[in-house]
Amino acid sequence: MMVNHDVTDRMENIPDEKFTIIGIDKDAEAPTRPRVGYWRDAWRRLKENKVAFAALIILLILVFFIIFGPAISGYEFEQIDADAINKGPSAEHWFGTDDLGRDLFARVWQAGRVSIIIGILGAVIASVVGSIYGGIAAYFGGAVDDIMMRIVEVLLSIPYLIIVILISVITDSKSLGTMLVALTLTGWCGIARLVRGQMLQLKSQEYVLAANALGVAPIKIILKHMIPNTIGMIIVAITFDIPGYIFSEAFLSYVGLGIQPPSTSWGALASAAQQNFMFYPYQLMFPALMIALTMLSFTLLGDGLRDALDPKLRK
Amino acid sequence: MEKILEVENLNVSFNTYAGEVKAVRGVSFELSRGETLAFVGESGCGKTVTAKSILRLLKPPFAVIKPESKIVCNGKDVLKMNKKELCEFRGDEVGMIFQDPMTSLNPTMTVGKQIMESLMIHKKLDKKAAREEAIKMLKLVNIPSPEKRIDNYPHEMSGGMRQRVMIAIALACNPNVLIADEPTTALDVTIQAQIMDLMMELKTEMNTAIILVTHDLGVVANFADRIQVMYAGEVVERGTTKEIFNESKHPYTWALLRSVPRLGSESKEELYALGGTPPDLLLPLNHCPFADRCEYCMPICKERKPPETVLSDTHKVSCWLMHEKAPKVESFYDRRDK
Amino acid sequence: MKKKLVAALLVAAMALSLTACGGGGKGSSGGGGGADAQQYNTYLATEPSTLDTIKGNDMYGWEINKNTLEPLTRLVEKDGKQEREGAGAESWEPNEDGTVWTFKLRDNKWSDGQAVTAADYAYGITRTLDPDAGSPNSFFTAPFIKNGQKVVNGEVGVEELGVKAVDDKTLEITLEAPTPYFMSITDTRACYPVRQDIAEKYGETYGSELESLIFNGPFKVDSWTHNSEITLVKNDQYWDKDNVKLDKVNFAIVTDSNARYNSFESGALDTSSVGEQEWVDRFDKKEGVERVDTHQPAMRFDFFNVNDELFKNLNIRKAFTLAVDREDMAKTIYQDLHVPAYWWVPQAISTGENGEYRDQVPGPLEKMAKEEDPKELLLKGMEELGLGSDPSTINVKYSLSATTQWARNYGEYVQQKYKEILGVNIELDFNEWSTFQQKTNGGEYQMANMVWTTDYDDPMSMISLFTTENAGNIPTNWSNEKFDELIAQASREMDETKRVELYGQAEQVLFEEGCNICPLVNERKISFHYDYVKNLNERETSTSGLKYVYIEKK
Amino acid sequence: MAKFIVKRIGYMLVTLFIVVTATFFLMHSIPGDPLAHMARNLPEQTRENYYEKYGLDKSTSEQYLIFMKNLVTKGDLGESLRYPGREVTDTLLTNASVSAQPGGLALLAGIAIGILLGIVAALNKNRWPDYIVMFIAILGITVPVFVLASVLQYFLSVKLMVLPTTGWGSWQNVVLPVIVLSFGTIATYARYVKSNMLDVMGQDYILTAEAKGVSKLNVVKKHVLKNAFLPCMTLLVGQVSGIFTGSFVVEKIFGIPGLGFYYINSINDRDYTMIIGTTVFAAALFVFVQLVVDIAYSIMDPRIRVK
Repeated sequence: MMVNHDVTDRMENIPDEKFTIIGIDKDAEAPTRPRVGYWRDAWRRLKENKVAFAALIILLILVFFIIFGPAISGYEFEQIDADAINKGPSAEHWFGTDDLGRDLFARVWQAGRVSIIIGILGAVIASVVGSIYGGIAAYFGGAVDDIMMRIVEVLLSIPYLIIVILISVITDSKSLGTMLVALTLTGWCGIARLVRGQMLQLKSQEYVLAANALGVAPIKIILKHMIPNTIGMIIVAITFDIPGYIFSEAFLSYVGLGIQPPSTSWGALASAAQQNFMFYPYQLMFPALMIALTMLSFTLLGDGLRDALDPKLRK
Repeated sequence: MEKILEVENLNVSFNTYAGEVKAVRGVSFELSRGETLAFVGESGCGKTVTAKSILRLLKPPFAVIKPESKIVCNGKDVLKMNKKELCEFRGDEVGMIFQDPMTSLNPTMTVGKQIMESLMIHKKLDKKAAREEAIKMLKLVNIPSPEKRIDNYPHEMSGGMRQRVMIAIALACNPNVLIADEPTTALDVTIQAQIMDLMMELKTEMNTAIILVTHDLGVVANFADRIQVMYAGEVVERGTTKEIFNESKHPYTWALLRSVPRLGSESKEELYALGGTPPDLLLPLNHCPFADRCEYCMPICKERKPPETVLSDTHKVSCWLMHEKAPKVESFYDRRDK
Repeated sequence: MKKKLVAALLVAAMALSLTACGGGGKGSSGGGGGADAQQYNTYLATEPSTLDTIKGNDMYGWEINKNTLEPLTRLVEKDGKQEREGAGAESWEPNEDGTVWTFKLRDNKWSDGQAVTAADYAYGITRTLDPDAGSPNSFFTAPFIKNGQKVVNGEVGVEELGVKAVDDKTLEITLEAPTPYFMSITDTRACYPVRQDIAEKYGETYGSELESLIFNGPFKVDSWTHNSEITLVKNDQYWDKDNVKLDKVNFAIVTDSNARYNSFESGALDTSSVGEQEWVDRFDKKEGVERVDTHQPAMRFDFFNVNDELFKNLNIRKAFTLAVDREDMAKTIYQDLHVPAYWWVPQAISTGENGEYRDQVPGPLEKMAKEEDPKELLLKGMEELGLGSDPSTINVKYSLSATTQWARNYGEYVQQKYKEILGVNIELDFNEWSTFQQKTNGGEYQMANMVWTTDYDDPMSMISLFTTENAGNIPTNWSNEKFDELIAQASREMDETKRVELYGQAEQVLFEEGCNICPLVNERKISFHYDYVKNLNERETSTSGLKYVYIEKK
Repeated sequence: MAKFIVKRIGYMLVTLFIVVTATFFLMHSIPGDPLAHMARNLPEQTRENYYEKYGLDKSTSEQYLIFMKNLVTKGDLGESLRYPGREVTDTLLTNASVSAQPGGLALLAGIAIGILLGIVAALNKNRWPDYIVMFIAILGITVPVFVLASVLQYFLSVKLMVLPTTGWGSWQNVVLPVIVLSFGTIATYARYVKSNMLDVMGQDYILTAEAKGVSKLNVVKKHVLKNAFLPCMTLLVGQVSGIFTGSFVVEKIFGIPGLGFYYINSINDRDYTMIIGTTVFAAALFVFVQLVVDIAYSIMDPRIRVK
């Protein structure tokens, strides 16, 4: 039997006034920890996750260099120097130079701008479009859903390269914008499916049924109730998609459909260096390392975010 | 009566990112063969954790049963069992039913196989024998045409039927103890009664002791022999069903009782709603956990933990109101009832 | 030797190892080791589109054709000089005015045992010019053989063509006019023998699969795995089989140049041409390999659309042409693998007895580059066009025929250099080959970059590309009467020295009055082979194939 | 079930029809001369004959009708423009069977290893085997394929000379491509299986099984694996069709005459018939695999079993 002996022993010493009923102290603040909102809680969880947090730090460092790196290097990224061709890393050229004598430190960070922008914008655009599409399909269901999902199926069956080539030909450019359009044109399909699945579940939830019964406009229900409740999942999907876009761009660069010079990207740098990597391994190493670091960081961050944003894990 | 289960000073903690949550704090109780003991309390009071601890179903390293705890079932120390012994113990000595029959059955396995699994492990039956036994069990839990139903998948059954299947699984090996964790919460009201009746029927038939975990005092009143009222991981009052319903001494028990609607009551009084929230179990708790929500709170309540006062062999309560210096108060529950 | 180069090869580099041979089989014992050792492993950079000599026009199919079929003649290297030797034809002679050529054929057999007849050659030549056959090779013979052009244009039937099988062993070809360099087209694909019965039996699929092929050359195709490998084995029916040493030749189809170098490095390939300085250095250090450097009759150049608002001005074209620092380009871009080019007719093209043309005529641009300042020319041109005097207002679209990494690098270099030297802005336009063709042929370009390899071994092959009649080849839309006249004169001039003089004048006019092309570099090929491979010749103009190659392992 | 399949096949045909039609018109709207691989100065008459032969002289919609007629009535996809005399269908089958070898092996190996690693990681969550597996898995997807392929080729073929650099025909030729191709698959499956397993292991029915006294091994074997693998099947759809159209880089670097390689080249060559043929093939494969997976899924998952 559990008895607090310590208390019993000293029972007699308790003064009488301790036994007047005071009832519930309405004003007393319960000594609880501060109530934390969803996002602050998520942020706290993320910080707890050392791996994910480290990934975030690496990403911030990368972003710092991507913004300031080209300036730090002291070279213009497109400046050709016939006397400094294929020089290894040195005090003058920290990452060495490429086959036209251009400073790789400047180029790697300049390229990072394109790669990261393609990654982030691509994933965001695809997610927004996909979420809305998936949301609409799930919300209306029935024939609308059927038709919309069939369209997705058709889009997914059309080879992606044809679309990329077509876009670059129609717009007659291989600019960043073109690349983004080309990459996201079918890229949203995956997210649309994901969101639809999630939304179909949400749709049967009481609060959505309630909103429906109250006659709230469908678009409002999608925007106000369904999207916010899938936002965590969407953020995670974006995080996982970003490296995917960076990779796709690298593939397109390899095939020769990448970003147009003088712009460059990590993929373009890596595929340029691939031919001669046994002679100038550093030329391949730096861009490949950046791709790998970015991929790694986003993936680990995505894992962390998934854990942090999952309400099921919130206790 | 033969003691079938003894739990002493059970302490369970959860390791969370914010720190250690002491979910169960020094819970002790005993269970005799054929007896029904109910754990009552609101969500998060530790009743389910206590129940799961008996089968060691909590997942380390997240949840830890503290070493000072002791669980003895049928003479065996549960906390000292190795993996193999534990597997033999689970399902054979103690069976368990969970709250939500919709999610508690493997969706990709026929119900028959799920019942047979237990039989094959503990009774070492071959497939054929296990199947026959499983059909028997289904018949026992009143499932019509069990020979056909045995090959059904869970999704082909209604909630009530699934819960019957859960009971069949839990009782398949005729365990000494059946732990039913909110067995009726997820079911329709009409089905609830059927399930409870079934459990009681089987209990008598098999002489199984039952631990009934619930927040529904209505269910408890009709089926439990004894009741343990739990609050914030501690047992605040315990007694026979009669003692708790008629002579309860703890303000929390009163609050619980007042929140149950009662047929035949003349009173127009509204149902009582308990204000506030339970204490944060992350924080150290050196006083009465209920103090902040208690209408009869005294300064001492916020300073020290109340000792357990023994009112009878069966009735015990942990409350400063039992102290000789404390004013005598009457239960508002009783007041209303008179 | 004549060959139309598909210019999309900017990067694939010169992928083929073209081989020729010296004295015609000095190795009496037929090489070193036993029969097994007589195997030569080489490569093709791309799958041949077909092995039909009529439809095929890429260098890859040509490489196989040369070794498996017997042309009328072959150009082989003997004692360091190239010499035309009888192959399918035992002897040949023109009539007095040089318009009728009679070929006496050897006794040779097809791989199915049938005798090779004059009709087989006549069919091949005729069929190439028949518009129904859709041959891309008709340009070789159409201007020379009597009624050739008319047949191609569908104006007269094939029976009007000046080609006749007099008997089984005699082939008679009648020309439109005396042609001093006619013999140099007798080993092009347009003059290969084709078995009419086989070609008709297989119809459209003739040449597309091994089953539809028949051979009468030193080797026959033994297996053909598309996009992977073509193997040849020695042809026992071949008339000169005693002089053929190799028993087996493997052509691996390797599209990735790094993979090719790696294969050579590991010994899986016996030879490889090399397009990067790093690899050249590496293989230079490798033991047991020989390096062969050859000037190629091929030019890398830019060309201007003379109808363009900007490039209609001669001074602007000259400015852009002279602004190129060819030495720097050769060093930076080509790592000195190719030679700075101040001319249009490339090195390695000979005029006949007198040897190489470039040894006789200096490059016209050399002098111009010394005398004129590109920036001044640009400003002058801008003034003439009323474009003001700020070069940075000039934007030029520069079209490239590839989308590869190499092309990108190259484009960036050009972009930078024009900015630096002329101060103009270059916009790069990368195209796949098919799009490039459509754009340039349609005149939808300003300036563009391409490669051209000579069709046959005479300056005419290159210089005549800019006559009004041939303007479609490099679509600059430039036309000049004086130039046309000089070319017309040269084409009839039987005296070599006088002809060379006319060529020189025409080339001068081309740059002084046209400047519609901007030559950049003259290609050079560096290739390596293991030293146990003997008698290998890398000369682009040779047509002896692998006939005299042998293996001699120590 | 039969009705379900018929309905799905119906959908499949509609999807295919749309894909083929869309690709046909898209392709024809891309500029580029399909005869560009020929010498540029093809004589006028010859050119006309060529266009006539391939029907390129007709309007795109007319060409489309002819193409569809041949496809539907004869299953004929036409003749390659780039490689005269070669039937597109023959080429497709030959190349697909080549691609299928390294691709299929890589997929099998990748799935097997990936699943194994995923299981190991899930069962050891937050312990060192989990970290190691996830590190490998992530590493596998952080390096672009062309980098991985050329690095491996250099070290194994050139430096150590244990494997041939390029070529096709012997088993040694398949080793490197399989390694390179399987990296991504391993990573994908390891991660996916791990997260599914963790998901399933958190389900109530796992608790039920444990409460029954099922040993940990049997819980994983009988209750976790099947439920965790089912969703993985949907991944197969993309990956099977990826075998044929997604392995361009590897096929190019290792000189494998497969479909991926052909496909990219045909796009560059504007070989209309070949592009459309490949597209039809890829799309048909995609929808077909999807159908198969759906059917398999419905057989294996009783919840969506259709009667």
